[in-house]
Amino acid sequence: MPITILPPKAFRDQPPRHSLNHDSDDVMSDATSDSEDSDSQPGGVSLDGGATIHPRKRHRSGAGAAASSTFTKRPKTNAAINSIPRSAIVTPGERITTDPQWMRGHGTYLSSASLGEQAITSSLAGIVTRTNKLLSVRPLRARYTPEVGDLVVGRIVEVQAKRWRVDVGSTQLAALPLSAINLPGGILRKRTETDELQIRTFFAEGDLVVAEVQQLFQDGGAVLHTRSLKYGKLRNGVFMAVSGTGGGGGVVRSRRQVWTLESANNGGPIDVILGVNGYVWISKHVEPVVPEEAKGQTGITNLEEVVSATMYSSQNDRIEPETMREIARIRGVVTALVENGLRVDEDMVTKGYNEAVELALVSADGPEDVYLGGERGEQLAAALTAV
Amino acid sequence: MPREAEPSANEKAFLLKALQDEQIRLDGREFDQYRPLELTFGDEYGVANVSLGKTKILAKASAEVTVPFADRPLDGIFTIATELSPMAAPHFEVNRPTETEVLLSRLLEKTVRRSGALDTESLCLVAGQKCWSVRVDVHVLSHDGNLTDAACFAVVAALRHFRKPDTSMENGVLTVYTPAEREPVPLGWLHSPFCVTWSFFGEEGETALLDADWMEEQVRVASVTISLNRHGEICQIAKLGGVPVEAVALLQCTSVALTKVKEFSTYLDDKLAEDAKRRDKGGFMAELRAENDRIVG
Amino acid sequence: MPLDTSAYSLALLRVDGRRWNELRRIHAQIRTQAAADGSSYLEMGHTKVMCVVNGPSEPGPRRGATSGGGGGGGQSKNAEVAVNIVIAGFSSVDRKRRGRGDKHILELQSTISQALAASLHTHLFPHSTINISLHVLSQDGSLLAALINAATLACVDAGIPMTDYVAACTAGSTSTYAANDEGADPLLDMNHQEEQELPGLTVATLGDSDRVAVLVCESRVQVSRLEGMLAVGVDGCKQVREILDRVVREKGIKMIQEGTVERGVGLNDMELD
Amino acid sequence: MAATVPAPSLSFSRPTFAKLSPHPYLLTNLTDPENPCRTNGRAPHEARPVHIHTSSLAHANGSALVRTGDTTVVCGVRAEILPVTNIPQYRPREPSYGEEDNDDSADVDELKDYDLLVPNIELATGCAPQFLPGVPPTTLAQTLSTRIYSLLHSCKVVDPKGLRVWYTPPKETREEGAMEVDEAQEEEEEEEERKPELKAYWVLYIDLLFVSFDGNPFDAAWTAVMAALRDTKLPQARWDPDREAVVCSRSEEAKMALDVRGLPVACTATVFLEKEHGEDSGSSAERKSRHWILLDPDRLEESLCKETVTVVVDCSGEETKVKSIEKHGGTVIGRELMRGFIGVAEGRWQEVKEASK
Amino acid sequence: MATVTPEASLNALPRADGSARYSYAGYTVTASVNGPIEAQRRDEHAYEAHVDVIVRPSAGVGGTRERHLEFILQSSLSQIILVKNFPRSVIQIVLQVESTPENAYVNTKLVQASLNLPIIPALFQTAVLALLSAAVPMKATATSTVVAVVSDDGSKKIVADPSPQDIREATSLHVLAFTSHDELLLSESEGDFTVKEWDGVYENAQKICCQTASKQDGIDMVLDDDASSPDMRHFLRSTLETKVASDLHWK
Amino acid sequence: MSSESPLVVLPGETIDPSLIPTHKKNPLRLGPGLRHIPPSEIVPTVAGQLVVDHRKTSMWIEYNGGRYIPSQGDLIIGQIARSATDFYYVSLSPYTPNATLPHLAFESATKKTRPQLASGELVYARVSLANRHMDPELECVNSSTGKADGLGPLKDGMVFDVSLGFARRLLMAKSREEGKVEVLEALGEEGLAFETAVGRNGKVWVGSESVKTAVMVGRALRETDEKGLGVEAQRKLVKKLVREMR
Repeated sequence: MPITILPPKAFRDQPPRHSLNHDSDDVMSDATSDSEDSDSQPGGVSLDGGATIHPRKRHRSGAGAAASSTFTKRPKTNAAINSIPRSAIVTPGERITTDPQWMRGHGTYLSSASLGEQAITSSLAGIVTRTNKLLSVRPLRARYTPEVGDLVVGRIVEVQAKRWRVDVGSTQLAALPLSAINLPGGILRKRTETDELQIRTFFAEGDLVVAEVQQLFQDGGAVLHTRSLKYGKLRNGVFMAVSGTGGGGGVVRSRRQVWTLESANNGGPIDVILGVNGYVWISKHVEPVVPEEAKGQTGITNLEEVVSATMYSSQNDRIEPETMREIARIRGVVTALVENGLRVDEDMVTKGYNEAVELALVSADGPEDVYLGGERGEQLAAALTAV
Repeated sequence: MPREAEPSANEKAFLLKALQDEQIRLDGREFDQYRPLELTFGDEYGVANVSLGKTKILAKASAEVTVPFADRPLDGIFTIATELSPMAAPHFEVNRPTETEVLLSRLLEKTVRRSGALDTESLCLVAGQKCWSVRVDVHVLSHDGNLTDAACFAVVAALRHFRKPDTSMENGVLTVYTPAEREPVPLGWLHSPFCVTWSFFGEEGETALLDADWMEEQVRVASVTISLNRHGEICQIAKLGGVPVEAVALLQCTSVALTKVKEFSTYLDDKLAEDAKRRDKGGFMAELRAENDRIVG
Repeated sequence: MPLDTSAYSLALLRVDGRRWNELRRIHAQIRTQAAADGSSYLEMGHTKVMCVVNGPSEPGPRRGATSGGGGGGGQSKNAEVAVNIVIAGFSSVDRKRRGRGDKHILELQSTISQALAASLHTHLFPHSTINISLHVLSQDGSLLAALINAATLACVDAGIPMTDYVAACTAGSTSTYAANDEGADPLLDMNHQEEQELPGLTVATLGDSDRVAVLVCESRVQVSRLEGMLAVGVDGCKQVREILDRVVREKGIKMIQEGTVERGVGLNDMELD
Repeated sequence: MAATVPAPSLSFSRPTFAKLSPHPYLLTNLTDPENPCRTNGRAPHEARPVHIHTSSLAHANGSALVRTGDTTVVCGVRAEILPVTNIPQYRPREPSYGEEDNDDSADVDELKDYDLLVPNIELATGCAPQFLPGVPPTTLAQTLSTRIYSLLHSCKVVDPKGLRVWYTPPKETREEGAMEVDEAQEEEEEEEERKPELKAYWVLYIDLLFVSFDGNPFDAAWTAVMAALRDTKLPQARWDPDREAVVCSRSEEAKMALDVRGLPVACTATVFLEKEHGEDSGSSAERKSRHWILLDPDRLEESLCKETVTVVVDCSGEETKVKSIEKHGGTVIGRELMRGFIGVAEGRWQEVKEASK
Repeated sequence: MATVTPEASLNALPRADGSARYSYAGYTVTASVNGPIEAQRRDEHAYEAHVDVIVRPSAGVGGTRERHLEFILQSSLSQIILVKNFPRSVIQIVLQVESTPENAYVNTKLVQASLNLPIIPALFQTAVLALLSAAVPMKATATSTVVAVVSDDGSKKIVADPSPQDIREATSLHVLAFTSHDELLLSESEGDFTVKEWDGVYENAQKICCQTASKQDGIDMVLDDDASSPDMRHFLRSTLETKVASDLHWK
Repeated sequence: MSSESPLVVLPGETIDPSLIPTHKKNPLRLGPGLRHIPPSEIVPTVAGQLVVDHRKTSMWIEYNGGRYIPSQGDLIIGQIARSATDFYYVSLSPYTPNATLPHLAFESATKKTRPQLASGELVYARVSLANRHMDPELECVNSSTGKADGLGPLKDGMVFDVSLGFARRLLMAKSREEGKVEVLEALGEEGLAFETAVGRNGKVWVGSESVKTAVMVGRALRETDEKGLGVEAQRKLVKKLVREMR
């Protein structure tokens, strides 16, 4: 009995998007590609090694302007599709170089080549990137690998004496020390024994947090902190997991991981948090309630004083159906992006959302229709990549 | 359950150094040398006591009449039971099989049962109704590495030494005779397979040892168990993962294994002959002694 | 009994019309499950298996207590490779139910786990676990080989660092152990019928080296024929590796085209600067 | 902060004291100057009264419900036909076993080898907290079934003759010398040439189910087994040569009672020692230490005692017959105490005999 | 071919803390003792060591009767071990039956449900020897024996260490164990007997288990007149003396 | 066996009071294998040879075998199981609860300078606390002097398991005269360079530049122990080993 499994959606008919800086690359790649294999045509080779170490920078330039630039040169890139040389991808066990001038980075290992010379060999399927003399392989896809400064969404899985263990979709659980959170009563407050005793009152198993990676252990484990108003317990919204920056689409590091989006059909403002680790939180936007007397002197400290009261509540506020609907719609957008292998960042989500609203209008039951799966999803993606 | 003991970092490092730099084993054996193998038979038929260095195994064969499986009415039933008790090591729990136990029983299964060493058709008494169920219980008394080879040897020895009660069929009535009525009869035996296990050490498993003891087993990076009979027939090969080893090396291992198997084979034959002689001589005496017991108690 | 495969000697063609050294059609995909960290689907002839990999990830508190059996989990310095195999009832002609404790399946699981652990760089993921779960949809011989290949692909897809592909296939010999003719030809990649009637073995190698990670022979055969079978098997593994590698590359290139990944330095660009 | 727990003293309410430190609690009760008694109010040698109801189950061939204090057991006996062809190791009985002296032992083999008596004990009914439903049988359950099983055989309670189903074929001679003897015992007026064949056996499935559990399970269980067996009636069964099967008559009056030999009664006690934890005393000191023998212990007492003794006696005959002694877990009960205890058991026998009327 | 006098070898299993192989009257049993070792939570006791006894038949899987034997041995052995010295730990005793006396006149089933008194002394004695070889601190040693009451033509006679055939014909069967302080540690009887018979049995068993030459010079001791069965306590002692001697050869 | 017939005792046997040493001032000291039951009973708990030392008014049972039971002051060789916040868990023998070794219980150890030990490494330590109700505690420093006296981490080398009795003999002040062990000396005389550390828990650590030497020492120790060799036999054994290893 022949059984078939649908391969993940691919856009044979869709041209790939290109970011501005690729143009410049193409020139170079022309020069280079001739020297390698004849059949290689300008395929948007990114020789910009720097790009890989400063991902944010590239995306800033990329994400922002991609839209306008992408569609201008469809004909050209169409030709380029089937012509990306095999060498663009390295696979496990493949020798990258035996040239001793290079140093091995992530995703590579040293294997003994002929007569005792060491070869830098790939241990992953991915693309070779280099920083000065450091060669590494970025996997096509992998679990999230934390970096200091990442904004992540996580789930508390274990409560220990002085710290929480948090699932951030990495290979190991991250640690959130009790000392690294804002305690009610302001940042200046000292940590006390009682705090340790009632540690569960801050975060308990299953709670969701948005936090920042503060430091890394040798073995790659991450230590988080929530010492800022932006961070802390998550309420009033919906959680979803898409693949993270380990590679292969999903959430990418970009200018803003967190923003408030003014939703259509009077859904009101909605917060979107794209955790770099691929965990996403979409929730109703709640203004910090600032009582009258505080209005006068707006000192950040006593603002916190006030806010911190509600900081660790697990109670949802009242959420209007409209808002819920729009939250659902945004969620649909993100899912659609991922299913169609598009990158997930502020720009794409915002544009996607607007598209989705449009789609809803033309559909039978108007704005109530939030369905964005299957066909609709493809439509949406198409709309985003085409004019 | 209590934790299994791991050798210390120092011991691991030292053992490897000794093997790879100096080509010596801690007990001074050659790389392809077995620990002294000893086999003794009990008073009853089908009990084999095997010791391989500090590894000690007891195998007991037994048989009783039962109903054959529906799907194989013409075959008898043959089972090899290998349950590791805390006697082998405190971390083994009764009726909670560990991976060690599963792999061991699979190896014996493939080596002895699936290779057709025992003629199961000869165990059928009344097609679809009655047959012999032959069972070998493998008891690990002391675990100092290389259970497989020792256990396999013990099983084969026990089965070849075993005698099952004699039977007769007359007008549809099956009679199973007691030892007193008729001398029990041996099993239908076709060939004697033996296991030889190689252990590999080092980055690329370049160093190979025969009959690793427990310490060596804890440090090895891969192992292969080759089962052969003296006619040079492979009954089973199992290299179940572990560090990859050069194909050529495996071929060499196999040819060495064959010579070892031939040694096992002859050793077992001698022992069986020896035991047979003993019984034959003691036959009368035994009767006498048995009598005494009954009177004196 | 007369063997169907005995016809071989006449036309030098096997029951399914292959020559002695031909692989069956191998079809494979990766990234078949969006939810998993890595996944694959693989067909070798009519043997069809799918694989899902999750991890490396650290087991939560409660599970952490129970793990540690497979020489990993908990506090270990290396990641534990936990393999779970489910054989569908409809996968073979006679539907036999296999229980949890089925020793044969346990053996397969441990074999695959040990084979991959030797290639995967588990030392990079202390006290975490890599969960590999395999589903057998259809069996027509070379099951273990198919499972290993599928698992390897899924691990590559999951982006778990490894020394090289672990590629597997089977090899056999054209006449039964009884017939002790030296003239017996080796056969590559056996189907179910051949496995039933002829001696054979499963071999898995690391990358395109001659280094054997797995060698399993479960049938009686003259020792003299081992070398031939092993040689053919090892060669077969190299072919299989090429096929798996192609699958991965094509997927990767597709992803570049889709823009989900941006291109890096081509290999040969290295020499430029 | 947790309040500091005051040292256990009699200022506690009795139940609290009992929960906190059962051993001293029982001890203080037993050493109470005015009326020394057990926590359950019984005197050391006082057993709980027995209540027996029989044939309360419709579908069982025999049944009984036994209650002693809060320990309640239901026992059902069900008889099923087992054709000899279904017994793998069945073997026509040899002439040598026909002789009288051997006969008994031969019978025992018959019952044992063909498993004609199958007791089974179910404790996991939620009858007591320590037995969780849905888990493999506890050691206690396994031990109990072993004890019941072997007592059934060692007491020769059931006569195997009553379990055999014979068939006498119409005129034709077969070489079955073995049967002549038994046949003589079976039916009187038999012509010589018609040789009956043993075609099948009755198998008795004896299922015990604990409804509630408050210590001393064995005595209750055994009493229930005996009562149920004495209540058991087997239907008339004959071999139908055409159908090659055994057929039973439905008629009630055709049923005949199983013949059960004697009335063995089990009597259990535990030994309660003065000291609980703390240092092991030396041999000599131990002999000096005080102890009480508690008859028919309840759950609390069982949990506090290590040494137990069970004696099975049958006083049906003129002389008291001891059927079984089981004593382990301590060194208090020696020869004299054992003698004395057998006396106690005789007393218990009377009680049970009364109850089973 | 039953051994007429008991034989024992200690520390037969090199990797266990202590072990013994004991054979007598057709029974051969090997025992290993490990402990005190860390107890699993389920059998951890705050005040004393848990004595874990496992009985494994030579053929077939252990069933209810093995559980029963384990229960009897466990409760008796924990009486002579200084369990209070090792709280929260377990002392693990595994008893492997190697061979049992064959009865040439019957083919017995593999798995038997009824309790198996005659094997108890062999198991018990092996366990005690193994405990001693493992140097597990004990209050006392103990010895055990089995006797049968056989009726030959009317008059009852007591047979020590009966053969299977005797047992088939016996009217009652008794197992008794005594501590080295002559206390009755274990008494299991089945069959059909009177109090008077049991008294006889008791005396006989006590003779076998308890009486021995003066402890100071255990080597030369007087065997009691009827050599029907040996003096277990003396046997125990001489076995241990040889062990100690070989252990302390350097003294 | 020895000339004067040694007095072998079994658990629970009564010891002839005449044997119990008495002294006006210093009290009776009971060694291993004996327990005192008030008022005046002294009972052996293991099978062994009763040894009475009238000068020191002490008595104990000399025996071999069994599992190591920690007792205060013992020198042991332990294996680091894992590290907690301020102490190491150390395994003394398989399947027994780990002992604890404070991070600061090393010579001149401070939060900064304390030795970093990974799991699987070995330490030579002294049992500083042992009682039935607590897991044992260890130290690698003499708390009074603050000196290590040879205690601390053991680098490289090899560990060999020996019987407890043999370990005790090796640890005797005059192991040669009292313990009758001469292998080590004999090996030394053969010009082999090696160092040893003996753990009461039946472990001997052997360090040497040459792997061969270490192996040889190990085998010599094991055989002497297992075969129960006398002084002469030990010397023979050493000769033999040296011959076959060179």
